[in-house]
Amino acid sequence: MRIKIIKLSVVGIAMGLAIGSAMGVGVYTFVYAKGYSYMTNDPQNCANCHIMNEQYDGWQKSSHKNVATCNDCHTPHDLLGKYATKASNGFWHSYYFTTNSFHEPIQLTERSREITEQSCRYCHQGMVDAISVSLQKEHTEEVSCIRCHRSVGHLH
Amino acid sequence: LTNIMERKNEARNPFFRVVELTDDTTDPEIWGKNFPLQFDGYKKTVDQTRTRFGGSEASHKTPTDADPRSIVAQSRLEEDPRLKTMWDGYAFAVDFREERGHAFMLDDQVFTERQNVVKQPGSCINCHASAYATYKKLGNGDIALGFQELNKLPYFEARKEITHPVACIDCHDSQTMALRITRPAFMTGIKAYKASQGVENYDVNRDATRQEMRSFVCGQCHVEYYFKGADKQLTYPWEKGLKVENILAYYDEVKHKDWTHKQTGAEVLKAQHPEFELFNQGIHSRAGVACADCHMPYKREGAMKISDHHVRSPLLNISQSCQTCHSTSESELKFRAESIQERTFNMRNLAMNALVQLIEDLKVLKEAGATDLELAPARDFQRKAQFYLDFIEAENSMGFHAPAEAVRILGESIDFTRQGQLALRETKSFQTGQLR
Amino acid sequence: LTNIMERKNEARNPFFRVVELTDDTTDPEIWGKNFPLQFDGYKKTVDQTRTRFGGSEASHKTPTDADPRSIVAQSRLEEDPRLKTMWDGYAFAVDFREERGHAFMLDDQVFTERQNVVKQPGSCINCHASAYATYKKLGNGDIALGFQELNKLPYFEARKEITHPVACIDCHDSQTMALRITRPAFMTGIKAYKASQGVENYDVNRDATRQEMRSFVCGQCHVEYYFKGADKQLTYPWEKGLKVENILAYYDEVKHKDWTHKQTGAEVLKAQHPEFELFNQGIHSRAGVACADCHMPYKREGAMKISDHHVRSPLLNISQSCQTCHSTSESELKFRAESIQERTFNMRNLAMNALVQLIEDLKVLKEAGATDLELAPARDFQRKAQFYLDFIEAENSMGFHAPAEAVRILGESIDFTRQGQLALRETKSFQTGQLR
Ligand code: HEC
Ligand code: HEC
Ligand code: HEC
Ligand code: HEC
Ligand code: HEC
Ligand code: HEC
Ligand code: HEC
Ligand code: HEC
Ligand code: HEC
Ligand code: HEC
Ligand code: HEC
Ligand code: HEC
Ligand code: HEC
Ligand code: HEC
Ligand SMILES: [Ca+2]
Ligand SMILES: [Ca+2]
Repeated sequence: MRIKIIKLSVVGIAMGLAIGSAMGVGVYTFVYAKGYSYMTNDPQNCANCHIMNEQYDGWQKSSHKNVATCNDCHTPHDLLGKYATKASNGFWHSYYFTTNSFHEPIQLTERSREITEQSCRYCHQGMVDAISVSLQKEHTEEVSCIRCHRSVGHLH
Repeated sequence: LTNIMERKNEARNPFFRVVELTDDTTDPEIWGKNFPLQFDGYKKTVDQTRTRFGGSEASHKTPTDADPRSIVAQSRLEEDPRLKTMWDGYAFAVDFREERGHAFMLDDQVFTERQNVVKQPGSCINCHASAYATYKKLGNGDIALGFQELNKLPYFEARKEITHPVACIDCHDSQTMALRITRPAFMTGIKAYKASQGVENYDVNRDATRQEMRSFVCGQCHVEYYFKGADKQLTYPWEKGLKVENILAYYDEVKHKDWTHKQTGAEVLKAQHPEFELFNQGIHSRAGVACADCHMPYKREGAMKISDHHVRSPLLNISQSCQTCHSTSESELKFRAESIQERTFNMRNLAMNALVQLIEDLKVLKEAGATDLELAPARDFQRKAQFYLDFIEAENSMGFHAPAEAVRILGESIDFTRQGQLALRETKSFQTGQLR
Repeated sequence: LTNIMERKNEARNPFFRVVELTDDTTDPEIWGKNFPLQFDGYKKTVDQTRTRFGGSEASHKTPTDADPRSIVAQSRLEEDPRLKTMWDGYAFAVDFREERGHAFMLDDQVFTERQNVVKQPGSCINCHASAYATYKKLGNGDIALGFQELNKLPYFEARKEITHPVACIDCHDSQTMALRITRPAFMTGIKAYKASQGVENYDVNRDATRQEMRSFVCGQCHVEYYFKGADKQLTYPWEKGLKVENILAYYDEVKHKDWTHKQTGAEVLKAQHPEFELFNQGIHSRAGVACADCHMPYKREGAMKISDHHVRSPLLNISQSCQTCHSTSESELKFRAESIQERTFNMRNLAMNALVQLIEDLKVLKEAGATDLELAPARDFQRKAQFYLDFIEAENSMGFHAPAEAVRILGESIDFTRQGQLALRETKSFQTGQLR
């Protein structure tokens, strides 16, 4: 936990500089509205925000309930990236949550989409090696997993 | 992140080379040594199973020297004799069958009775065989040139130059296995189409996304076409766009006709398998779905998943073809697809009945000595109506690829037909009681 | 996607009884005390915003004693004068406007100039007002009876019996807030329809699922209808099914006509807002999507999700209305909806041009003294063609509710029209040169 906090505050400060006034609100919720839930892996904590209930309910009905948590799919699988992302998600979602200024229905940001795509491969590399890339072709493009498997994590 | 991805890809070596493949390896059996699973699927295209409107039915025939095939697909002409009237005077009125799997493409072309009716050009080969190596040979490495040479040959001369139906090399780069467009006719066609959309000098192998390639490889053959000029150059009429009205406008402009209708004297057109064109007007293509998504769905083979190379009707494989995207039962998906097809089929029949009436009217007045001047307007309506109807009749999904567009086209076909009949009733010959 | 709906439907919200509601509380303001959020939405239906094919445009007029409205919706007759020809001799040719929000339903009905053309019956009220309490009153507690009585009254007598446009009580049970069907015409209609599907004595309030109710409450009014017999009983023509051909067959059987066409003498029909019927032929309804999913999407109000009672065009609220199910951009969804509507609109115009020609032909021959016997076949084709065209013209989604079905119906309309024109050309009067 200790280490996490440190990592977090580093990111936090970096953001503070970048976002200035937004910071106040963000940190407020981050602490009091359990934004720090992002630092844990228990999906229940994500559902601390009613806004996440839909995904939480969906997740419990999904094929991945027993095999993948929210963070398995929504945070990178390398340690630094993981907590950086958690901090940033935690910070921003706290911010949005409080200011209520976000697009509904909630959609993945481009960055999280990439993260999620990679997370599929993290677990399913073996299964999808053959199809993943048309090999060494110039400007290689990955197949998008979620184009077809949109609902594996939580039914859509 | 992209860098991460790229690094991963370099690291990855997803297949073990048992044999070295070169850009001249045509025989799929050899490719199959490196990719046995895909090869197994590829070979399965000999299966014949019928669906409500697709697949194909194996009907037996006694082999002859002229046509050694002991099994063919059912005859569409026997299923619906009105087609003979629509195509009267053209080779299709003699022999037209339900299409079947890729494995048969070469034989079915060689032995169709249409070969006996007219001398066919080498251009036919482009879509019925593994022609890539042949292009290179005839063009000394220049496939565009080789393509032109192949088109110029008489069919049976050209036939000698090739051995396999469509094979791995026609869709894949032998070194990377990446999809690749090998058909010059498509390169030119899609370039002209993109230009009509404001995209200048489009190079498909350079500019297409991977997802687009999953449709384009099919669009090399599953398209409307004609043979341009004396050199019979295979051409896709997409300069003005992919919609039926764009294509007709193109043919009108270049004054192309496929034949002169035997009963009416109208200069008419035959549409052929415009799957790619119709598909492009549908919701699925708007949503970025590709031919391969439905016709070559991923299938699980042990610890791997691969593209099912048993290219066939998705309705024979709904769970893999549809259910990953549509979370509902197989029977429900089958029902949805078939009710779309049912609706298209009914409209097609209305349109065809109407067309047969117009042809009859024209015939009677012509025989009664009506002048070409009198008949001209009605004949042009026949040309229009027939092309619109055939655009859906010849398209092989019975409307599924673009449900509303298919019905729209048939509705307009009916309008053209009826206007043709009305035009006839304005003629002197009609006034003087020739239709009764 | 069904999962979404299940989950969404679980969205429960606390409900604080500020006031006691009874089965006789009609005034929405009172209900609003318990449900302020829904009431706020409900009041918003006064908004007027135009979309490419829907919504409505606020056009100003100078209030008169006869019609005190200072703002009305744009006139459809001015937008498209062909409608006057199609409806010649019927009240709709005098005044027909784009429909707007629920808040206006009562006034728009009272003040339409159609009221001045014919004496309208009380039956009109059923769909333009909060009639539930009135049924109870006129029937001494028996709504079926009250309904019959209301229908029998002259319009302005009936008008005295009611105060509000559609209100909470017309869709909700005052104690449980559950959806409930209050319109006897729908109870009877849906029962007859279900019977045609082999489901005997269907009781909608007993047998309908919650998801079905989310469409049925709308289906109480957004449907094709006619007034049966001398008692003007409001009736939904669903005995043979909900498709356009089923409904026409029903009208032919009971020999119903709405009016006799002024120019042609044909006994014709007017279709009116068959949203429910057309919607039932579409993919969305097959997929279990309900009217309320798109027209009353859930929206977040603080901690809870409520149904947006600002009933309106979903294209004014794409994120809530569509993106819950379709994970693509708003602009893309708008494009998809509008290209479906564009296609329908073009076919509608083809069909209407054709119909106007048929009417012209009939008129000329009639004036030239053609006999009823000669004109009979063409007149029947007009009846058919006109009903089919109007079925889509009067339907308010411009084909969106069932894209392929809408185009199919328009295509058949064209076929009927043209056959009518052909029939005329078989007549003696035509032979003797009357159309030239
Ligand atoms: C402080 C309240 C709160 C908590 C706790 C929370 N979320 Fe969110 N989340 C939000 C809000 C508000 C949004 C919408 C903001 C937006 O659209 O960017 C959101 C959006 C998202 C998105 C989509 C937007 C994006 O960033 O791609 C993802 C994915 C997500 N949350 C995952 C999670 C996960 C995983 C957890 C638990 C580790 C979690 N959330 C916990 C409030 C929260
Ligand atoms: C933490 C590891 C992990 C992550 C991350 C993960 N999966 Fe899985 N996935 C599994 C395991 C383990 C199973 C087998 C579960 C079972 O058989 O019940 C599975 C099953 C599946 C299945 C088969 C069951 C079904 O739902 O059809 C699919 C498809 C799938 N995963 C796709 C994905 C995609 C796409 C992603 C990314 C969006 C993803 N997975 C992310 C571990 C993971
Ligand atoms: C074009 C659609 C499509 C795309 C893209 C796609 N899949 Fe699949 N996937 C399928 C289909 C269809 C199946 C079912 C195969 C079967 O049942 O034999 C499948 C099966 C799977 C399975 C095995 C499920 C099982 O039976 O256990 C996993 C895991 C999986 N996919 C993960 C992925 C991942 C990871 C990606 C991205 C790299 C991906 N998929 C991309 C369509 C797709
Ligand atoms: C197995 C992978 C997986 C798991 C586990 C998972 N998700 Fe997701 N999540 C996805 C995918 C894939 C999408 C993108 C869906 C789309 O683009 O339509 C997504 C999208 C989202 C979004 C954006 C809004 C939406 O619904 O599309 C939120 C918020 C979200 N997830 C939160 C969560 C939370 C909270 C949990 C844990 C309760 C969770 N996810 C578990 C794969 C997963
Ligand atoms: C969304 C799924 C889907 C996509 C994408 C799709 N098709 Fe189809 N296709 C179908 C269905 C369903 C049928 C009807 C099959 C039947 O009637 O048995 C069909 C039929 C066909 C047929 C006739 C098959 C038969 O069994 O006779 C051909 C050929 C065809 N499609 C080619 C294509 C081509 C080429 C493309 C891309 C340009 C394409 N399809 C895209 C679903 C699809
Ligand atoms: C080189 C030309 C060519 C290419 C490339 C090609 N096809 Fe075909 N396809 C044909 C021909 C020719 C036939 C008919 C064969 C016959 O009837 O003998 C056919 C038949 C089919 C059928 C009908 C099978 C049946 O049972 O009726 C389907 C489905 C099909 N192709 C889909 C595709 C798809 C999907 C692609 C791309 C992944 C594709 N084709 C690429 C030429 C081609
Ligand atoms: C642009 C590509 C293309 C060209 C050129 C082409 N075909 Fe085909 N052919 C196809 C496709 C795709 C099918 C399968 C779909 C169908 O049958 O509609 C097919 C099907 C066939 C069939 C089987 C069904 C039937 O019609 O009986 C025969 C035979 C055939 N072609 C003969 C020929 C002949 C002869 C020529 C030259 C005059 C020719 N083809 C030129 C693409 C082509
Ligand atoms: C008609 C076109 C066509 C032909 C012929 C064809 N393929 Fe493919 N193949 C495809 C498509 C489409 C994909 C999917 C590629 C992608 O997603 O980028 C594919 C993918 C593959 C892949 C990548 C892994 C996978 O399964 O997705 C391999 C390996 C492969 N094919 C081998 C072969 C072999 C070996 C042959 C000959 C026996 C062959 N292909 C013939 C169209 C074809
Ligand atoms: C790769 C994903 C994917 C596959 C595979 C797929 N679909 Fe679809 N389908 C879609 C999307 C996306 C839409 C557009 C509506 C939406 O956004 O949900 C759609 C729309 C439809 C519609 C309504 C629109 C129309 O054209 O009528 C039908 C019916 C349908 N699909 C049936 C099928 C059937 C049957 C199959 C299999 C043969 C299939 N789909 C395969 C993604 C897919
Ligand atoms: C899948 C979404 C969807 C469903 C379900 C749906 N509609 Fe619609 N509806 C639309 C769209 C989109 C339009 C076109 C709006 C426009 O053109 O601005 C529309 C238009 C309308 C209009 C005209 C609105 C206007 O702004 O003029 C009415 C009335 C209507 N629908 C009623 C219904 C009824 C009643 C039902 C159920 C029987 C229903 N709708 C089901 C999406 C839907
Ligand atoms: C009691 C009858 C009645 C009921 C019940 C009813 N409507 Fe209406 N609706 C009307 C009338 C009447 C109008 C036209 C009002 C006017 O133009 O003055 C209308 C107009 C509309 C419009 C057009 C709004 C616009 O801006 O053009 C929409 C959309 C609509 N209704 C949808 C629905 C939906 C969805 C339901 C069910 C949740 C529903 N209606 C229930 C009678 C009803
Ligand atoms: C079965 C239900 C129903 C009945 C009965 C009904 N209406 Fe309507 N009315 C509607 C609906 C729904 C709309 C909105 C959709 C539309 O305008 O097409 C509407 C719209 C209208 C409008 C506004 C649009 C226009 O047409 O100018 C007027 C005025 C109107 N009705 C008058 C009447 C009159 C007069 C009667 C009796 C002869 C009547 N209505 C009977 C349901 C009904
Ligand atoms: C034209 C029909 C209609 C009218 C009028 C109407 N409602 Fe509703 N109402 C609905 C529908 C549909 C739902 C969704 C019910 C469901 O999902 O079961 C709903 C849901 C509700 C709910 C449940 C919570 C929610 O928002 O989903 C409440 C409370 C409610 N309405 C109150 C009212 C009040 C108060 C009024 C009058 C000001 C009113 N309604 C008028 C159709 C209507
Ligand atoms: C409650 C879920 C839901 C809502 C809300 C919804 N849709 Fe759909 N839509 C579907 C489903 C399910 C299909 C059928 C294809 C499939 O299974 O994906 C579909 C199909 C479609 C199609 C292709 C079929 C057709 O009828 O042309 C279009 C276009 C479409 N939707 C647009 C929209 C638009 C625009 C809206 C908002 C006005 C909307 N949808 C709202 C679930 C929904
Ligand atoms: Ca076939
Ligand atoms: Ca409107």
